[in-house]
Amino acid sequence: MEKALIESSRNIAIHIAILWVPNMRILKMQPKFLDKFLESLEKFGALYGPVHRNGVMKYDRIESVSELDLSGHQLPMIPVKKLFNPKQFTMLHFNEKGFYPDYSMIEKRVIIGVHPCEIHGVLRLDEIFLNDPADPYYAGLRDNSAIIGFSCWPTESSLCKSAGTDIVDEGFDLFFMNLNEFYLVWVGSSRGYDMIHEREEFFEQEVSHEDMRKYIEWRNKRNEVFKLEIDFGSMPDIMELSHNSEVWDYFAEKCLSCGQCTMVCPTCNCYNVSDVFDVTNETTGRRERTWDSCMFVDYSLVAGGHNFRESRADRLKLWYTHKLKTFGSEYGRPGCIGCGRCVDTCPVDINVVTVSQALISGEVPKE
Amino acid sequence: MTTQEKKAAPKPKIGVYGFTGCAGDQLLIIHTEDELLNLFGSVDMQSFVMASSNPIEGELDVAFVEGSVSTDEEEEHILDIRKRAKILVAMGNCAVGGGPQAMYTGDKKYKERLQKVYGDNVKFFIEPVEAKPLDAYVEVDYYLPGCPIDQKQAFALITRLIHGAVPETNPHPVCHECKLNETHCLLLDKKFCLGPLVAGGCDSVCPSHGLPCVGCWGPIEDGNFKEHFKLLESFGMSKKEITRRIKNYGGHKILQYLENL
Amino acid sequence: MSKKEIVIEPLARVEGHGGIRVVIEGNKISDVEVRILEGPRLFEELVVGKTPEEDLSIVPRICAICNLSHKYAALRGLEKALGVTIPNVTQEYRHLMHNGEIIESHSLHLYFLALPDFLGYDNAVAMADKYGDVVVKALQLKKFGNKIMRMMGGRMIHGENPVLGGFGKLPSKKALIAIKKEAEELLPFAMATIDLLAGLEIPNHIERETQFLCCKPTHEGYDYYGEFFITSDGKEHPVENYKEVIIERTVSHSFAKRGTYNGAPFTVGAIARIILLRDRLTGQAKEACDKLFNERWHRNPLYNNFAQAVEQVFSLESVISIVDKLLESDTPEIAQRTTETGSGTGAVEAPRGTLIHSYKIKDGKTTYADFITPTAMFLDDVEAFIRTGGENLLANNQMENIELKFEMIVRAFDPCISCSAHLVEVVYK
Amino acid sequence: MNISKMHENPYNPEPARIVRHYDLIEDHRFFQIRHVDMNRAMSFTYNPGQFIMLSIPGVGEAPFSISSTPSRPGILELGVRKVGTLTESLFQKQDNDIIYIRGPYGNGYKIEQMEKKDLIITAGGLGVIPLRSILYYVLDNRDKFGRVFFLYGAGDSNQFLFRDEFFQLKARNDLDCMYTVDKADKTWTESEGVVTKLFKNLPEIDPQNTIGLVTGPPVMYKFVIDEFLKLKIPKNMIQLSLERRMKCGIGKCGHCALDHLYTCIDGPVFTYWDTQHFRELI
Ligand SMILES: Cc1cc2nc3c(=O)[nH]c(=O)nc-3n(C[C@H](O)[C@H](O)[C@H](O)COP(=O)(O)OP(=O)(O)OC[C@H]3O[C@@H](n4cnc5c(N)ncnc54)[C@H](O)[C@@H]3O)c2cc1C
Ligand code: SF4
Ligand code: SF4
Ligand code: SF4
Repeated sequence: MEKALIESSRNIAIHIAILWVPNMRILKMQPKFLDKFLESLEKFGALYGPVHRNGVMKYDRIESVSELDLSGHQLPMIPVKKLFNPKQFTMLHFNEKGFYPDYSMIEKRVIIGVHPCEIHGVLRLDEIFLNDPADPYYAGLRDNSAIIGFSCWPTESSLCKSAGTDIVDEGFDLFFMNLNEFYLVWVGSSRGYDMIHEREEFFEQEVSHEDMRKYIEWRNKRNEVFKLEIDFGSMPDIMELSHNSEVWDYFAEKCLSCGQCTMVCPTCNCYNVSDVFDVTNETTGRRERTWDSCMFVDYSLVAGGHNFRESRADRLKLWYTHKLKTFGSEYGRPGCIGCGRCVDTCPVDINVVTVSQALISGEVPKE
Repeated sequence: MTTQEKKAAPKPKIGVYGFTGCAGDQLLIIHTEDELLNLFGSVDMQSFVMASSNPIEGELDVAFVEGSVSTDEEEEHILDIRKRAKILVAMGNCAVGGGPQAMYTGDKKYKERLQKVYGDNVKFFIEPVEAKPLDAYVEVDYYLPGCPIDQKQAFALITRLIHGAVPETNPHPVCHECKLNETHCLLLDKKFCLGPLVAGGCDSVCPSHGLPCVGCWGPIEDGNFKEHFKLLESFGMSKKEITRRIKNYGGHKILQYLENL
Repeated sequence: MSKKEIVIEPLARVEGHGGIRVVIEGNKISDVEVRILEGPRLFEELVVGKTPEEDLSIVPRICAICNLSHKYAALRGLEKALGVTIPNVTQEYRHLMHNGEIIESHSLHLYFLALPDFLGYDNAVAMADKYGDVVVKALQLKKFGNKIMRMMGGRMIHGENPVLGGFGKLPSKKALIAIKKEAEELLPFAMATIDLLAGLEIPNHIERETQFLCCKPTHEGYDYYGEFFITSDGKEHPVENYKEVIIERTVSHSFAKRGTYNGAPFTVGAIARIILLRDRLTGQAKEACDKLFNERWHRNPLYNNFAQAVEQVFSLESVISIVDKLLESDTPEIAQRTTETGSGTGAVEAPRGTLIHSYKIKDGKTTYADFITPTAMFLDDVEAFIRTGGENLLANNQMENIELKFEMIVRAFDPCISCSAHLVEVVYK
Repeated sequence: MNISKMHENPYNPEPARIVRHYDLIEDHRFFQIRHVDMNRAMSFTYNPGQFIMLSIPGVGEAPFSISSTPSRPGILELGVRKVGTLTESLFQKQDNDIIYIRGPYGNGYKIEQMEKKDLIITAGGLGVIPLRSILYYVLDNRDKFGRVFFLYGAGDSNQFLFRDEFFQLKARNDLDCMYTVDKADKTWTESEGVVTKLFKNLPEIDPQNTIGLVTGPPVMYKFVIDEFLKLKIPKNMIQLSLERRMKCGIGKCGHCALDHLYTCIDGPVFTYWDTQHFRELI
C-alpha cells in the first residue's frame, strides 16, 4: 500500500517536472478571485459550462458565473463534444443555384469546467474531424472555443485512471486544479496566457514547494477513490480473441438498441445527413446533420437491403472495438477515455466495464 | 452559371381526408401557422374539407388520409381515394395502426362490445365496423406515425412529395431524440417508459417533460421487446400491465411484436 | 306534393366528418338530421380497466381541438375520485392552459371556419387577398393560443404534461413574461375584431327561442369551469347530478348521443356562457360585450361567433392577470392521491360548451366512465334551428343558397364531430 | 464569423451537368456528367476505383463509383441502380439537368502493384461499374500491363450491364473476356453458371505475377477469393472494392467503419490481406 503511494507520488512529481517547461506555466490563485476572473473571460467569447437545467446537468450557455457547477463531482450527461460537433445543425443551404455552407453556429466561446477526461475526448475527436480534409464546422468551433479545464473528483463509475486520462497536459487554454485552499492554474496556450495577462492581479507567480506537496497529497487521495478498473492495455488482444465469444450473444440479447451509450460517449462521432426542403415548390432548403448511432439498425444498411450489422451482436462488437481496441486510424489505442458515462447510462448494464470483464473472464455477468 | 433548371416543381394535386379519429393530424397542419400559407401556395389543394368548402374529388397526386376505417362507408371511401390517388399517405396513429379505438384489436369482441353498447335494436344508416388502419384495406405508400403527427416530420414528408422525391423514414427509437434533448432516462429511476420500443419523430416530448413515453408513434421494428418487457417487469410491473399499456396506441401494428414474448 | 331532399355531405370547415340531411315536403320540413359520419370510437369503454394515468393520456384523443378541455375535465373528475387536492397555484396554471385552448379554438373557428361564410369565401386562405391583415393577425392569435397549449400541455395537441395533481414540467418565468407580453400585444386585435363584427348584418331567418346551460364559476367573475351548472330557467344544479339534468338518448342517424334539458333541446358554448354570465364580465371584455350584445342573441345561434369574439378578449385579459399571479407564486408540488377508490365528476367549459367527465375508480383502475361532450348536448338544438330556419326560408321563398344557410347554422355551433362520435351508451351490470 | 479563415468546406458539392444518359438494363442507368465549370471538368482527375458523392438538393447525397477512366478526361461516367430515395430522384433527371458532386474519394485500385502483371478482373452484377474504370484504364495503357482476363457474371441476360460495349471488347485480342449468366435464355451465347465457373477457362497463370480484382454483391467475394487462393495468388495481390453505407466520404460520419479503418478513406479498395485483419469485412 505504502509502496504504491510512494510510487504514485513519484509519478506525479515526474509529471509536474515534465509540465514545468518554460512555455507551460503554473500559477496559483486564491478561490475568492475565481468568479471575478471567470466573468472577465466574457471578452474572449460567450461563456459556456456545466449547469443544472431541469434536473439534468448539461453544458450550456450561462448568464452568470454563479450558475456554474464547478465542483467536479458530476459529469454533464452529454459530453462537451456537442459544442464542437453539434447534435443537430444545418451544414448547407441550397437553392436552384447550388449549395452554400452555413457557419452561423460558429461563435467565439469560452467553455469553463471541462474535466480532464473530456479534454482527452476532444483530442480524440480532433483526430477524426481535423484529419485532412478537416471538418470545417468542427474546426471552426474548435478554433473559436477556449477550453478552461477544471479538476474533478472521481465518481463511482470513473475509469479515467485506468484509461490514463485522469490528468491532461494539452488541449486546454487554462486548467484549474482545485486544491480547496487554492487553485493551481496551468496555462496551456497563448490564448490562456492572454486571459491571465488581463487579470494578472488575481494570480500568484510563485508556487512553493509546500503548494506542490499539497497537490501531490490531493492526487494521492484522489487516486484512492477509484472503484472501477479496466486493463485497457490487454483489451485489444482480448477483443481480437473473443470475436466469436458467446459473451456477445448474451449482451446482444439484452441490448435495447436505444443508442444512449453512443450519445453520451465523448468519443462517439457518428452522424447522419439529411436534406429538408422549405415549404414551397421552389428548390430551396437545407442539408442537416444529426448525431447517429451504430446501435441503430439502419447504421450499416446498404442498397439492396444488405445489412452488414443487422444483428445486435455485430453492432455491439463494432462499438466495443472502437472503445476497447482501436480508435481513429490507430490500431491498439482504445477510444474509451474512461468517463464512466456508459456505466451510468445503459439501462441494461452493458458498458465498458461489464463487457470487458465478461470478455476477460469468458463469463456473463450474474443477473 | 447557366442553369436550365426548372424553376419550381409543378404544384401537385392534394387531397386531405379525415376518417374516424380526433382530427388532430389535420388540425396540426392547420395549426402550422408559419407554413400554412406557404403550403396552400405550393400545392393545388383539391380537397381539405376541414379547412375549405367546395372540394373537387378527382385524380390526385397525393392523398393524406387521417383516421381509422370504422364504418362501411369509410371502407368504400378509402377504396375510392386509393383509386384516384397516385400516392397515399396514412397520416397519424389511427390511419397507421388503427388508433386508440383499435387498442382491443385481436380480442374478437367488437360485435359484443357494440351490442352491449347500443343494444340490439338500433340500426344505423351506416354500418360501424371495428377500427382498422388504412392498410387493412388498401396499399399505403408512406406512413406518418404519431398521435398526432409531428409538424417537422410531417412537413419533411410533404415537401418531398411536393418535389416528387421519396421521403425518408425514421427507423430510430424515441430514445434517440430523448438523448439529443438531454433528457434524463426514466428507466434509470426504475420508471416506466416505452421509448426503446417506440418509433421516434415526436422529439421525445413526453420524456422531455419528465413523463413516460406511452407509445403514440407506434412500435419500432428493431425494438427489443423481450428484454424491455423484462426490464419493466423488474420495476414491479406485470406483463399484463405492460402489454395493456403498449396496446393503447399499438393498434394493429403491435400484435406481431407481442406474439412471442 | 313535392318531396325534396337536401343532403350536404361532407360538411366543410367543421372539425371532423359530418353531414346534414333535410327532407322538405311541400313547404314543411319533415325531417332534419345532422349526421355524424365517423365511426364510433367507444372511448368510455376503452378506458375501463385502465389506470388514471392512462385515462388522462387516452381521453384527450377524443378530440384534437379541445384536447386540453378533455384533459382538464378528466383531471377534475379523477382528482375528486382519488382525493387529490391541488394547490391554488396549480389551479392557476390549469386556467392558463385552458384559456390558451379557448383562444386557439375560438380564433380557429371564428376567423377560419365561420368568417369566410360571413364574408363570402370558401376558406380563410382565399380570404387573405382582401383581408390579409385580419388573416395574418388571426394566425398570430391562433398561434398564441397554441403556444400556451404547447407550453402547458407539453405539445400542441395531446400533450402529456398535465398530470394528476399538477404538471410534469412548468414553464419558466421568462416564458411566462413573454406570454403576458404577447397577450397584451394581441388584445387590440381582439378588440378590433369586435368592431369588425359589429359592422356585420346577422340574418334573422332562423330565430327561435331556446334554453341555455353552462358551468357556474366558483368565484364572482367570469370563467370556464365550476361545480354547478346554471340554466336559463334560473336554476342551479350540482355537476354530480348531471345525469338528472341532461337526459341522453341514442338516435340511429348518428353515433352521437343526444341530450335534452327539461325535455327540450338546449344550447351550450360561448353564446350560452355570455347570455348566462355576462354580468360577471369586467374590463375590455365587458366593453366588447356591451358593443355586440343584443336581445336577438337569445334566439339566433349565429351570434355564437360574436360570443366567441368576446371570450377571446376575456381570455387574453385572463392570461395577463393569471401570469401576474403566477410570477408572484412559488413552484407548486405535484399533489398526491389519497385514495385508490372513489368516484368523481368534473365539468369544464370547453370552447364549444359544457364538457362532463365522470369516473368510478376501484383499486386504482377505472371501472366506469361517462363523458358528455358539448356537441352531444347541442345537436338537437342544431336540428331544431335548421327546421325553424328552413321553414322560415320556405315561407319567404328564399331557397337560393339554402345549403350554405344550413351549413352556416351548423358551423355557428362549432360542432365537434370527433367529440361526439365517441359517444356510446355503456351498460354495466 | 470570419469565413475567409475557415477551412475549405469539403461537404460543399459542385454543380455538374448530365450530358447523356441511357438505360443499361431495367432500373440501371448510365450517366455521363461533366462539371459545369469547364476548367474544373478538364482538370478533375481521379484513380480508377475511386468514387464521388452525388447530391440532389432536398433529396440527399450518396456515393457512386466512377465508371469512366481518368485516361479519358472531361467526362465522368456513372452506372446507377435505382434502389431508393436519391436514386429515384436521379432517375427523374434529364440530360442537361444539374446535379451536384464532390470528390473524388477513396483510394482506388493499387495500380503500381498491377503494373507489368497479369490481371484477372472479376465482376459480379453491379460490381462491374468500378471495375469498368480500371478495365478501360488498363486498355488505354495497355503496354504497362501483362495479360488481362475480364470475367463478368450476371443473374441473367437481362441483368448483364454494358452488354453491347462488352461484347465489342471480345473482338480485341489484347484482352480475354469471359461472360456468364446464372440462368441463360435463348438470346445468350456465352457461358451459363456462376462467375467462379469461368475460372476453369483461364489458361495457366503465374500466381506470383498475377493480380486478382473482384467486386460484386456481398455473397460473391468469398467464392471468388477462394478461386484466387486456389490459383495460389498471394493474399496481398487480391484487390477487393467494398461497399458500405457512407454519409460523408471523408472519414467523419463513421458509418463505413471496419475495425480501425474507414471504407471511404482507407478503401474502398482493400487487399484480401488487409481484410484478414478485420472480421466483418465481407
Ligand atoms: C463506395 C461506394 C460506391 C458505390 N457505387 C455505386 C455505383 O457505382 N452505382 C450504384 O448504383 N450504387 C453504388 N453504390 C451504392 C449507392 O451509394 C446506394 O445505392 C445509394 O446510396 C442508394 O441511395 P438511395 O438514396 O437511392 O437509397 P436509400 O433510399 O437511401 O436506401 C436504399 C437502400 O440503400 C441503402 N443506403 C442508403 N445510403 C447508402 C449509402 N450511403 N451507401 C450504401 N447504401 C446506402 C439503404 O440502407 C437502403 O437499403 C456505392 C456505394 C458505395 C459505398
Ligand atoms: S466507452 Fe463509456 S466510459 Fe468510455 S468514454 Fe465512452 S462513455 Fe465514457
Ligand atoms: S426516458 Fe424513455 S425515451 Fe428517454 S432514453 Fe429513457 S427509455 Fe428512452
Ligand atoms: S414520447 Fe412517446 S408518447 Fe410521447 S409523443 Fe413521443 S411517441 Fe408519443
